[in-house]
Order: sequence, then C-alpha cells, then structure tokens
Amino acid sequence: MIFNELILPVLLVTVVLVVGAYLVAVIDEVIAGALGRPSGAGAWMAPLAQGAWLLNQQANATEAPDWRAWRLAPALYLALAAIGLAVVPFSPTLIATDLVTSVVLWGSVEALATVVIFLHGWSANTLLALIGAYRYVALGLSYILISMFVLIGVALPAESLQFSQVVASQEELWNVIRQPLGLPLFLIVGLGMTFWGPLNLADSRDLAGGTASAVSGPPRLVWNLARAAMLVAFSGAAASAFLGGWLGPWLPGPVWMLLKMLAVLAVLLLIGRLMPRVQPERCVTLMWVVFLPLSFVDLIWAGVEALW
Amino acid sequence: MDYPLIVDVFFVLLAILAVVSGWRVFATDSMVRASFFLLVSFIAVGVIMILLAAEYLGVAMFFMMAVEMMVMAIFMVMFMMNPAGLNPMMMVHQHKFSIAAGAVSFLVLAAVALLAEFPDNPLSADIDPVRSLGNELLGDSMLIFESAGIVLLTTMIGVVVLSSHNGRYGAAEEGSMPPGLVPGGDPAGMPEEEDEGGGHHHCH
Amino acid sequence: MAVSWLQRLAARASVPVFPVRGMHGEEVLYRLALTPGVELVDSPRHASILLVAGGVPPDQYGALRRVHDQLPAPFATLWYRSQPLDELASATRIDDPDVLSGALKAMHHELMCGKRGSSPRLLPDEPPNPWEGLGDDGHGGEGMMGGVPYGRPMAMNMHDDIRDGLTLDSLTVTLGPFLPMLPPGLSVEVTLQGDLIQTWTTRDPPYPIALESVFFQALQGPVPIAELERAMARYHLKHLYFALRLAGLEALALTALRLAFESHSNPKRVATLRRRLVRSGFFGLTTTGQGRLDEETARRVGGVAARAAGLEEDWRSEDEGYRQLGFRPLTQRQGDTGARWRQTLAEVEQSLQLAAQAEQDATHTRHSDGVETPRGTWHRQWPEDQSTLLDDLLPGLEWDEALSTLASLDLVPLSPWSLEEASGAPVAQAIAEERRA
Amino acid sequence: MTLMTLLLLAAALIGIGIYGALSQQSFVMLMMGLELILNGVMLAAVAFWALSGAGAPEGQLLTIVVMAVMAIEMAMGFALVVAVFRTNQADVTEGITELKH
Repeated sequence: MIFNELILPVLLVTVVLVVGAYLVAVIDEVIAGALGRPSGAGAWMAPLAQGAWLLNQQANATEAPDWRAWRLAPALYLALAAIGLAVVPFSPTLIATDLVTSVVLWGSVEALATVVIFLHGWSANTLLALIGAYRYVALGLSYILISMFVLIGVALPAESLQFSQVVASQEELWNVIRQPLGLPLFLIVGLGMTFWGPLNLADSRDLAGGTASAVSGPPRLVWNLARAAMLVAFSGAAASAFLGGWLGPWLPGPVWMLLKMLAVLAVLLLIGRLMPRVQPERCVTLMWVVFLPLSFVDLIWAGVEALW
Repeated sequence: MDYPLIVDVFFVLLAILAVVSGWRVFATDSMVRASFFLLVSFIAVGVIMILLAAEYLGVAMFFMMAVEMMVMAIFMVMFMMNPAGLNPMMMVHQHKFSIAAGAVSFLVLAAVALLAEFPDNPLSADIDPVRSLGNELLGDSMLIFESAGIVLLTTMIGVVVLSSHNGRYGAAEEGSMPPGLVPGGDPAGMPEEEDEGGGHHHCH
Repeated sequence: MAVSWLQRLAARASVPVFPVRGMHGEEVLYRLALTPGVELVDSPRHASILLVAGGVPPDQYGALRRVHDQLPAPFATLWYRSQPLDELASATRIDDPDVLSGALKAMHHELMCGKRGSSPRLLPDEPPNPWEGLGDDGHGGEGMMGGVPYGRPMAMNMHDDIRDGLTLDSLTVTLGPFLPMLPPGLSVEVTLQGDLIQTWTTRDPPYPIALESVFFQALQGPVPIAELERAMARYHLKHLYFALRLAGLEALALTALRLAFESHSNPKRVATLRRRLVRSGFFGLTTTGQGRLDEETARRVGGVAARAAGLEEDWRSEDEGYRQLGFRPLTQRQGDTGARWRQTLAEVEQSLQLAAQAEQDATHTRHSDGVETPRGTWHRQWPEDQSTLLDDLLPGLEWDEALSTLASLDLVPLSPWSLEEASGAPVAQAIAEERRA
Repeated sequence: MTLMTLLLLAAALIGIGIYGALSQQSFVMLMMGLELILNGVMLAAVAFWALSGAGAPEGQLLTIVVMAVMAIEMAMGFALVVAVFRTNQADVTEGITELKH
C-alpha cells in the first residue's frame, strides 16, 4: 500500500527526471557536435563533467539579492517539473498521481513556471537578469493561453480532464492526426515554458545568460537541471496528449511512452539548435496574431470533430 | 465527515501557510514579494479545496492565481517606488482603525463559525465533483455562467478604453501633472518641460 | 576520497573562459572559439578562467578589477599579450597564441585538482556605495519618492515614455567596457524602461581594430587584389560570426568562422551559408527592419552600412585593377539591420569571386592613394569612430533589437597598426598610453 | 478538517484582507486586500459545498462566479490605476483628491 501509493510514484518521477535530464544534455551535445561545434569531453561525459565543475564552484552573491527567492527559484522550477511529470501516465496503471483534473494541473504548472522564472530573474537584483525576467513574462502570458486552448482540444474527444483518459481516447486515432494543428502549437508552448532555442527570451546570449547571468555554482546546476527536467516533463505531456502515450503494438506500454518522449525531446532540441532566437516583439506578435487564432481554429476543429 | 489523520495534518499546515503568507502580504517591504506571498496563500487554499474533493476548483485556483499574481507583480514594478524592497516600506493610513476593523470582522465571522449550527451534510461518495460542476455550468446555471462570460467581455472592452493611451479627445495624460514631494510642492520626478503643464493645472 | 573523484571529473569539463576583450585581442578569441574543450562564456559568473586578451588602458583598470572579482572561486586569470594588474603580478602571461588553449586547459585542471589556488579578490566585498541612512526611510528621499539608496537614484519615471504609453520606472546603468555583447572597449550609459532603451550615451569609444597588413601595403604600392579581397572576406565573416552567435545560431556562426579561417574558401559555400541563414529564419525572426540609417549617417559610417543604404560608395570602383575584373559595387536599399547582413553576405561572396578571378590573372591594384577597407574607404582620412551615432539610433528600440542593430553596424575606429604589428604587446601598451593622453 | 476549522480559516483570511484593503495607501496593495477577502469567501463556499451542502453543484458554481468577480475586479482595478496614473501621476489613494484631473 505504502509502496504503491508513495514510494513507487516518487521513484518513478525521480528516475525519469534525472535520467531524462541527463539524456537531454547528451542529445543536445550530440546535436551540437553534429552541427559543427568542436566537442571536448565527449557527449556522454560532458554533462557530468560540467555538473561536477558547478558543484566545485562557489555560489556567488550579488549586491542585495532577495536571497530566499533567489535560492528557492531553481528548486521550485525543478519541483514544478516533477509535479508536471507526476500526472503523465506511462501505462493505464503506471501513473504517479492519476488526478481527475490532471490536464488542468499541467496548465497550472505552465502558469506557475512563468512566476518562478520571473522570480529567478527578479530576485538576483542585477540588470540583465531583470530584463530577462520581464521579457519572459511577456512570452509566458502569451503561451499560457495557446496551451489552454490546445489542451481543451485534446480533452474534448476524451470527455475528460485526465491524461490517462486522453490517452485512452486515442485508441483508434492519435490526436496528432486527428487535430493536426495541436502538436505544432503545443511544441511552441514547450519551447516557451523551458525557454529553449528560438524562444529563449529569459536566459539568452544577448543578456549574458539572462536570469541565470548572475548565478554560479550549485544553484546554477539546479537551474540547468530543472530546465532539462521541465523539457522531459513537457515531452511526457506532449507524448500522452498527442502521440497516444503508451499505445502501440508489440512493445510494452511504458517503453512506447519513453520512445515517444525521446522523439519529442529530439525534435525540440533540434529546433533549439537550428533556429535563431526570435526577437521579443516579433515573438509576442506571432503569439497573439498568428498562434493564438490558430489555437482557436484547433479548438473549433476538435469540437466539430467530437460532435461528428 | 471524518478525514484520515494525514489529511488533518496537511490541513493544519496549509491553514498556517495560508494565514501567515496572507499576513506577510501586508508586512513585507517589497511589492513583488507581496504579490507572490498572496499567490502562496491562494495556492494553500487551492490545495485545501483539493483535499475537500473540489479537484477542479483547486487546480483552477493555481492556474488563475499564478497568472493573476504575475500580472500583479508586473504592475507593482510599474507603479511602485520600491519594487525590490531595498528600502523599508510602510505605506498605510488609518492604521489603527484598519487593524480594529480586521479584528472585529474576524471575531464576528469566527463567532458565526463557532456558534452557528450548520447542517452536517457531507459530499456523498457517488458524486463526481468535476462532472457535476460541468453539468451545472452548461445545464441549469448556463445563464449565470454565460452572463459571467459577457461581463468579462464587457470588462475587457471597458478596460481597454480606460487604459488606452489615446482617447477621442487626445492623449490620455494631457495636462496631467505628478503630485509634489511635499503637499503643494513642485511636481516630482518629471522632466523640466512638464512644469509648464503645471501652469495649465490652475485652470480647473 | 569522495571529493577527489568529483574534482577529477570537474577537471575534465570543457574550460569555461570569460574573455575580457582588450585592444587587438580579438584574433585569438576566434581561434579559441574553434578549439575543442574551451568554451567562451558570456558572463564572468559562468567562468573558471578570466582571459584578458590584449591590452587594457589604465583608466579602465577599475572596470577590469570589478570583472575580475565577479568570477566565483576557484578561478584563475590568464593574460594574453597584456600586462597583468599590479596586484596580480604573479599571474600567468602568455604571448604565443599556439600554446594558449593548452595553458587554459592545464590551468583549469590545476584549479579543479586543488594544485592552484584561486586568484585573490582585489576589491573589498562591500556595496560600492554605502547605505546612506538619510531621511525618513533611510534612502534620503521623501516618503517613497526620490533619494539615493546605495548611492544610486531610486528608479523613477523621469522620462516621457517613448513607445506605448505604459510608463515604467526608468533605470539608468553603465555598461561596458567589457560587456561581451558590445564592441570591445565601448562603454555606455543606458536608461532603460523595462527592456526599452530610453537613452543611450556613449561614454568610452570602442577600441580601435587592427586590419591585416595587406591594407597598409595597398597604401604603399600595388598589391594583389586576391589577397586584399580575401582579407576583406575574412574580416566580414568574423563580424558575421559575432552576430550569429548573439542571435543564438551557434552552429552557423561557427560555419562562418571556419570559412574565415580557410585560406581559399569557395564563394559557393558562402551562398550555402546564406541559404541556410534564410531558411533558419535569421532574416525573418531576428531582424525586423530596425536600425535604419538615413543617407547622411550611412555616408558618415561608410563601408557596408553605406552600401546597404543604397550609396554606391566604394573606392574599389576607382581602381583600374578592379575595373578590369568587372567590379561593380553591390547595394541594398533599405539600410536597416537585415539589409546590412544581406549586403555583408553578398560582399563576402563577391570578394571571394573577385579573389578567384584576380588570382588567375594575377591582377594588382593600381592606385595607392586610397584603399577600401572592410570598415569603409581609407582615402586621405581614416574611417573614424562613429559610435556616438548610436546615441540617436538606439533609443526607442528594445534591448534585443538594439543589440542586433549594434552587431550589424561596424563603427569602430581603425588602428594605425596592422594586425601583425599590433599583436605585439608593446604596441598595445603604446595605444593604451596614447589613448590615455 | 471540519466545517468549523475551515470557516475559522476563511474568517482569518477575510479579516486580514479587510485590514489590508482599509489600511493600504497604494492602489495595488489595496486590491490585494480585496483579493484576500475573496480568497476567504471561496474557501468558505467550497467548505459549505463539501461538508454542509451535500455536494449541491451550485456551491461550486458560486466559487466559479467569485473567481470571475476576482478577474473583473483586478482588470477594472488595474485599468483605473493606469488611467489615474496617467492623469495624476499618482499611485496612492491620497494622490487623488478629486475625480477629475
């Protein structure tokens, strides 16, 4: 009883997050190497070596930071990633928490992520971090709406706000085909909530690392880890909302799920390396003028399809 | 209705968190911190709602309040002098009266909670709260729900009109002037040429 | 021992280096960018080695000390063709670019394994301006307004909003001279409202940049056009590397840099690079018609910026050698950031084509009273520092737009020494001395 | 967790909220007080719904309506703050002595 309700879920989430975050770093390293970055320690070793270096580095201070918020923000972001992953089903029974409203919970993880990222930049009390935080809020407020409409779209055919039901509703046809606009829009949300690649408005190069520009040592390691973990959690949500989660022939359900998560991760990381950072103003315009109306279309599509 | 011990323990912790963070909202030096303390208070209440089986409402609370407090924090930074809390801050008026009013209202409400007899009619196990809420929203109470939607739409339009920079009769801040640092003093924190706008001020 | 395997592991990480770009220190950084196992980072907080590349004028030692103290322990400094600060007299100095990357890696290894102590802090760890303790609330102002807590003015909306009517408190900060996103040496005072630039005041001009010696030889007598054009292409490709890296296109940035380091690159590969840039969305997503120069400003800046604004200003069309090769200056019309990059790419391609042609015929320049440098025409007078025009150009732009505009503009003055001469440290010191005088 | 303790918690939140709404000079802080009051109200509504109303769906509906009220309150509040700030450069209640500028 205790094993099934407490230890197993915690174990599941921890293992997937840690292994997943490591794989994110490795895949990213491999992609960067394939695209021509001179590689040093080798893809499998580099993330571990960098982590070890950060553990050996001193955690620095800035002038009058908000210490509690500054130190808590990376941990909170990691916690949000864990909460997000906790509602992702790996099989009809292997779910850390099978909340009835897990799709809405995922939405609130996205909203709270915005808060935490803002807090991380704001609390450092340095200019570049603060600009990163401001910018991220503009992006965050735009992607949350898109995500909401897209997720309502997948909840409609399932007639449920539960991820396990959403997966079960894709028995005949995966949502990626049934609602072709959904997955691309959701991937944009994913890039936004992990501020990865083209949507890296928070920790970008033009801000010398943005919200993380004044962070060093173990807190920076936690922040990097949390970002990768959030990417893993997102890939879990995307795989179960659009790619049929555990459904698939021959292989056992959880294996299918992991394969699909890896595929989503690979796509996101590839986009991250191939596209330039979108200018904030252009980004917000795109979000509100192009992607948000597209998410309406997606929702109407899903509604009509559900009524059919 | 009897809850397991673990639920009671969680409830006590969350209740303390909700009250303490609610109090810290008005006791911290930084406006941004204040809005996030309020968020913590809301989240604690949201978790209590989930404990009470209102799963949708509790989770919706996280969602709504995260966005709302984020916007709040941004407005704080926009309008307040001391967003980072680097300076001590206590901006209150009628302080004693407010404390008394707060205490009295708490006491009255607490008395109601303690003394009134409420029917003991706990949630029956066969109700699916999310489904019942959905059926209510789009069934019997659809009119209320839709009116709320219309009101929100009207609010949006009104808000855009109120806050837009340019109105029918020109720029919104035409002829405006900041208050002085001392009562009746020179306008604070505005460029020199704005002082000419101050002359205009006497006209009305 | 538990700690030691962690340290050994840390020693295998690629070396995070924060480069302080001094005078004429750029060249070695391009080489480091292509070195495996060395990572150039943007923030001193993310580095374990502070690499001071090139001379730093003594009046900027204060800034250098502040950057030095921002590195988290354990860290070390390495001085490349630069005189270490007096307090750090025992710090390692290296003048040979070939051994630099090896030295960096060895230094990181020693730091991690505890064989080398961390560099000492140079400044006392206290707020630059103490708490003032004035007035009712301690910040010296009245109520919540005014005052200078920690010696800095409180953020207040001192400026009229210049964009959308949402007035935020404005914040004035001094940036540079070692901020990696700005040209080396440029230091500015910026007033920001959110991420919108309200005012931009250039405080210190950027360091002069050294050109390859072939440009100097062209002023003495005829030089092979092929050599001149290849040097031109190299300069532009390095400039492009910087901008692409800033835009988050690291892979393409390195492609551009590799092209710059190849002695005989094929113009077709530049065309490929351009196609990849267009496909990645570089022109569509990161440059959105900002930073447009009017005709007069464009003429003042000269070079690529002028031609991108539609001015056919090119000394090469005066030269018979070039005319023989059928040279015609390329131009763009818009004169904004995107146009400057299209122009740069087109010119690199043109330069490589001209070089290939000129190599066959062994064409030389004819005139030696002027030369077209990558920075503009050098005829009777040098292309001078134009960084003050940023003061008018950048206000009203968001931070990201401002920096991409800045990256697309080449405003730095030209050094009177060639790259080969200037890399000798005494010269860098001499420039520093001259600057101070 | 009984109805009584839940209502006590709600009362505490409402009390703090009333204190905040009455005492704060800054508009935005004042609105935070109002939000805290509504927080208590929502908690009380859900508590009644779960423990006293036998899960009557109107209880949840009431909470949804309060959430909508909160959104409206905040949006209108901020719009008014922006408008007042534009005309009077004031962000505290004492800053506006008359309703015209």
